[in-house]
Amino acid sequence: MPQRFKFRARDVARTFTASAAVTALALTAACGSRAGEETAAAESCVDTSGDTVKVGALNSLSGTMSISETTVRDAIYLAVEEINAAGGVQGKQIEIVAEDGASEPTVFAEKAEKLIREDCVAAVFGGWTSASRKAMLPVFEDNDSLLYYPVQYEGLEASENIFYTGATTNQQIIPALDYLAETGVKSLYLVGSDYVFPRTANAIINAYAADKGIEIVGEDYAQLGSVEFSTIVNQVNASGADAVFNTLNGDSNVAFFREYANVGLTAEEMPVMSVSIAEEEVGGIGVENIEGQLAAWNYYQTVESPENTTFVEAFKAEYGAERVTSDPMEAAYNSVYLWAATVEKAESFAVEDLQAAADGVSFASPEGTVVIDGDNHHVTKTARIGQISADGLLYTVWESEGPIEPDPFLEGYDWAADLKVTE
Amino acid sequence: MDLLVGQLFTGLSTGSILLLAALGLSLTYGQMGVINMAHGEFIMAGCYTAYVTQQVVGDAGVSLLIALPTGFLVGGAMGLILETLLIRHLYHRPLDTLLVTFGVGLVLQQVARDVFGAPAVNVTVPQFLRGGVDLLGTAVPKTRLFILALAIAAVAAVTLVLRFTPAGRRIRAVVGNRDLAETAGISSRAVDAGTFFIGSGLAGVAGVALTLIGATSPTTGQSYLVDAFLVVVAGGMGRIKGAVVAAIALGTFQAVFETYSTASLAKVGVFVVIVVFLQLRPQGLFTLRTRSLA
Amino acid sequence: MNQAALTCTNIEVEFDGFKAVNGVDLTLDSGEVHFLIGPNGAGKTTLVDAITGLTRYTGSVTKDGTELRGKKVHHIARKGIGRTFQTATVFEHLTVAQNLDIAAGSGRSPWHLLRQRRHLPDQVVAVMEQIGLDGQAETAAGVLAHGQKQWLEIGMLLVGDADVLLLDEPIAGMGHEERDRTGRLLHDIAATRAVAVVEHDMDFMRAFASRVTVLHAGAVLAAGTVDEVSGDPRVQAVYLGSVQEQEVADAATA
Amino acid sequence: MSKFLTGRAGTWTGFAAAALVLFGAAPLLLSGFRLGLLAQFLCYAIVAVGIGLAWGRGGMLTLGQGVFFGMGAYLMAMHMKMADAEFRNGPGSVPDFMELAGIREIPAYWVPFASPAFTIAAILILPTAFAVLLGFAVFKRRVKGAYFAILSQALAGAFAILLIGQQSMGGFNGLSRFRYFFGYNLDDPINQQMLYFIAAGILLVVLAVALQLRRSRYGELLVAVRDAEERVRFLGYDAANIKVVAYAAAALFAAVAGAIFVPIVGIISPANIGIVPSIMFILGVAIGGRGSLIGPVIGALAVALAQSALSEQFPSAWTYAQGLLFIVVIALLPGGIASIAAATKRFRREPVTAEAPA
Repeated sequence: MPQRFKFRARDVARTFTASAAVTALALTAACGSRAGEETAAAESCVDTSGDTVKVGALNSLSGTMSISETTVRDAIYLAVEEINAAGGVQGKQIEIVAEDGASEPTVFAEKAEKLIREDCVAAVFGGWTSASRKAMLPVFEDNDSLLYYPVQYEGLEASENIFYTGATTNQQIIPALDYLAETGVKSLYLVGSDYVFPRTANAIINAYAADKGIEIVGEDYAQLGSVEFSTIVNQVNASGADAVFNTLNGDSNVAFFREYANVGLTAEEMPVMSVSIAEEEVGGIGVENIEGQLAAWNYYQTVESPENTTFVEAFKAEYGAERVTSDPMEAAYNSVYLWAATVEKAESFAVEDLQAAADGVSFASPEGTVVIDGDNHHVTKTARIGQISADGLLYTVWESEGPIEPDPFLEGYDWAADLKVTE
Repeated sequence: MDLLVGQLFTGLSTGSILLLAALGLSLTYGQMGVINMAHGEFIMAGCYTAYVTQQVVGDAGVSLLIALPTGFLVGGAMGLILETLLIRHLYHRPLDTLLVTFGVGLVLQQVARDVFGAPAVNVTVPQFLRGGVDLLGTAVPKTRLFILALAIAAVAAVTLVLRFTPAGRRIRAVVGNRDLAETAGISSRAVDAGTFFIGSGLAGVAGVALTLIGATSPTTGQSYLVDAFLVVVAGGMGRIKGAVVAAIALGTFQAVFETYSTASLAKVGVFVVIVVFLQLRPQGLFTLRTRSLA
Repeated sequence: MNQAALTCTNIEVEFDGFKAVNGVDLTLDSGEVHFLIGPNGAGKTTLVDAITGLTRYTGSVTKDGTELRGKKVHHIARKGIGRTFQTATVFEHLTVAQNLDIAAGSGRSPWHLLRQRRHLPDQVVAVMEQIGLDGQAETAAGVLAHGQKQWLEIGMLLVGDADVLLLDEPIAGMGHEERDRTGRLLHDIAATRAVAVVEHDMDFMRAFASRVTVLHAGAVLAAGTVDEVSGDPRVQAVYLGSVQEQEVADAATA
Repeated sequence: MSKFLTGRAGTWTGFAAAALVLFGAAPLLLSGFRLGLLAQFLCYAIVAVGIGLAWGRGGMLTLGQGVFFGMGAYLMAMHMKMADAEFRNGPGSVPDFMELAGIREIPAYWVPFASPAFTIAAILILPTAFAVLLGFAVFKRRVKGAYFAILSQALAGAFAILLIGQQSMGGFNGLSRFRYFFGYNLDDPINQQMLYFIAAGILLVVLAVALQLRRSRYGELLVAVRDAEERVRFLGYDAANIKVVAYAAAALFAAVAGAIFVPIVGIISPANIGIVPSIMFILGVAIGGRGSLIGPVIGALAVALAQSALSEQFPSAWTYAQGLLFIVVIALLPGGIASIAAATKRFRREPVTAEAPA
């Protein structure tokens, strides 16, 4: 019995000292290169000696983003199947290694690293949110590998190790503003979810509006996932703006458009231009609440071209007639073809060869021909304003004259001078 | 000026939504000290009840009227099952109940995702609730008036049941003093099950109503849950009166704060206000004072 | 010879308009085992709650000339006022020795607390013997017999140097032999302390009370020795007359 | 045998074995990538030790540990962004993400984080001080149990929302793209291994601190507060002070874990610290055994490993598994894995100690 009360603090203290000492030892023994010194570049482990080549598909299959990202994954699989059926790339069949990003940036970073270092994939397709892309970017740069990112985003980025096949701001936001200005809009109300894309987009819109004499009568941000839009819609209603520019994301759109319709606002008197509402979202919002409203994208299922007919038919045959195709899906589909075309041109799977060969690589895509810009790794895209119709699909009401050159840093626009950043 | 009137109504309206979501929670929490984290998923179940009813019935107006009682039964039945299978066996472990019901919520969310798909589904608003009415120069959506009326009706119904029915008297007796009630021959087990049925049923009703203004998706319940909890905490456990006052106060605070600031900061503001408030009244607005040790 | 250890003056406790304690005066003297009796709802436990700082009240409670009203629970406890609860409350997952060591240590410095115990303090060993648990120092309190838990709780007040002990039904659920032991223990303790006992058991009261205060409806109905109180017709009317019925009800709520 | 396990020699052996596995076997057997993954999991384990202390021993269900984890992480990330900017463009330059957000000048509250010493001090002090303040605010008013759990959860939600709204803190995207950790290149595999060693070392230190807290008189007092707070108060202790210490220690552990998490994973964003990640910290602790010292570590590692291995193949099944684990473990095995071991011990007539959960 008395033994149990013996003083044991001493050995705990010793343990403490010991573990601290071990740590200190490990630190001094294991230090690598310091800032400014060269780091031995990570050796690529991509193996292209066999009949197959591995690529990664990294999309959120669980969590809040899985709604959107699973559709992108479907498009990636479709493109890979088609390419394989046509004989593969450089005579090799493409093999997909799939990973779940779980809607969490850290998981994206972790899985990207796994795909590159453990699975030795030649390229990775996927990512959706900017947060996921920003999380993966250092991984691809440090390991010198390639990411094909298929979603429209806020621009102001150009990494050697990423190809951006979705729209940058001058291929989506600016054409949308041009369209609104053309139709006589003199005042705008900005509504967005509180994260990076809406804030950047609205900064651009503010600069554009200042230049073109459009008045910004209000700018509101709702917490991501918020479903309480009474206040914002009241303010929009009271503002008397000519139109609303909407950068809300996800379920917030449902609540926003319902409230919008319920206070009696209509597309005729105050149209809403949205940049994050595609074919899939319309169903959840309810067509009756959003009919006649506008959206800005590069692709709709209803685009009329032989390439799109083939794409839509192939997609429905593979995944079911009730499924719809959307802009990010098309961009993801394109990204696989663009990668394959670059490989064929470079006759190599090596990253530096692809980077060198990328400029001018083109693909006759469902939205029209897209061409890679070798300088900023974006692609040319045709801008389209679509209107939501009673059948739940979007129909083009305006389109740019031919594909627009990508300009992620808006260097070609004088009014955007203040927005420029040094990279 | 118009905006101010609009915002005051918004506060009331936001409050009524919070109240609808929190009413059932307040009842079950007060009754058993059980924090039911699956309450949000019961709300979600109510949303999908409205969706399914509409798919079957077709007409939006009729289906809403059918969905309200059906939602009550669906939510209530889920609550009853949860109470019987799990909560009943964890009465003296309130924190464990919280975690267990969180697990139940996760499972229910995934079930909804597998059955109905991850994207939001559309529940059409009936024709007679579309558009707004003019109130002191502001357009007030009819859907919000409907929810406000429903919240009032729900509070009235709960109050009447608690006050004037034998079952309600039993519930109040058990809330007041469980042991004493048992010696008086009340089966606290039956009362618990009954309370849970009513509380969860109210979540179902809330779900049906919320389809009028928000999205119906597997994560719908989550968006309301934390706010609903704050209402219960601020209102004082088990006090319907407290829940009503707290919901309207929080709703108005948020609506007014949001007008002068951002919605995000308004949320943070609400949290700060509640922590400060608990400094003044640690047990919430209204409490049952008993001599037993808490 | 006796000196007032604790003086309560005109205590009133109100719950939502209901006066649970209504103007009680009470003096506890060192050297006495002072019984507080009264029917359910008479305000006995509420009075104890008020004295120990758990419940707000008006009036005054003083010990050694210090006013205790408005002080926090743990400050009142450090003034030497200890209490037990209706259901014995001990730390069930700790051993008897650990329970007592904690009770003995409310004045320890943080540095002292963050180190391990080298040996048991002397008074812990002594009290363990006094309450008859010296053989069970290493037993978890949760597995003790019902009566032993109550002794342990009393022991916890003793090692903490409380000189006013307020015991809420200390013999509930005990057998005859245990009651007698508890009664003797109370008298031992009371030699140097003031002990107040809230109790229903009349036989126990008759056997061990030095003084009795009868509460009824929140007020003092009668006070004095056992004989004085038993002979009071008002007491017989409101309490002793209904004792049979009352005990049945108590047994049900226990 | 059982005496050996709980005695002095057992402590030594346990720590030696852990050190051997963490510092010897793991680096030898695991690839650089896997080791990095393990380092990330160790961060979760460090958080878990703190939760074990606050929840398992102190009965405080802290559903908001993401707040302290996030504070530590963001403080470290601020320093690393400042250091990056300074190294690339000279002192006083604006971190890259701020340029993108259109912020042309470094906000005043960022400036001190250019100093490594200030940063480390801030990581150790700020979250702990915040926990002490908050702890006093709620515990002194005797807010506890489910009230406390809900409040701490709301805090996590509010904190995440607040961060999302701050463009000068990276907003929704959070902070990422770090190049150097106190002057060392992060893309160097040797330095990545160094980070792993630091994480492992911190875990051992944290375990030693937790062990000392558990074995001390304070540890017994904490269990006493958990089981019967009023009793402790009526013995003359201020129960709030006792709880605040455990709460603050848990906050400190979480903050340190967050600080080392950032260079290991390379990103911190509000998605890592909100309501859901905070409650997921709890899952590992519950599975491992909240009341034991090592249980939370094992549980946290097991959950992280399972999530990493299972979610890609069965994303839907993994969510079910998470939910069911919560239900089954907490309802049927509240002591977690550790209680299985304890049960076999008890079977051999060991004296009962304070292992049983609240």
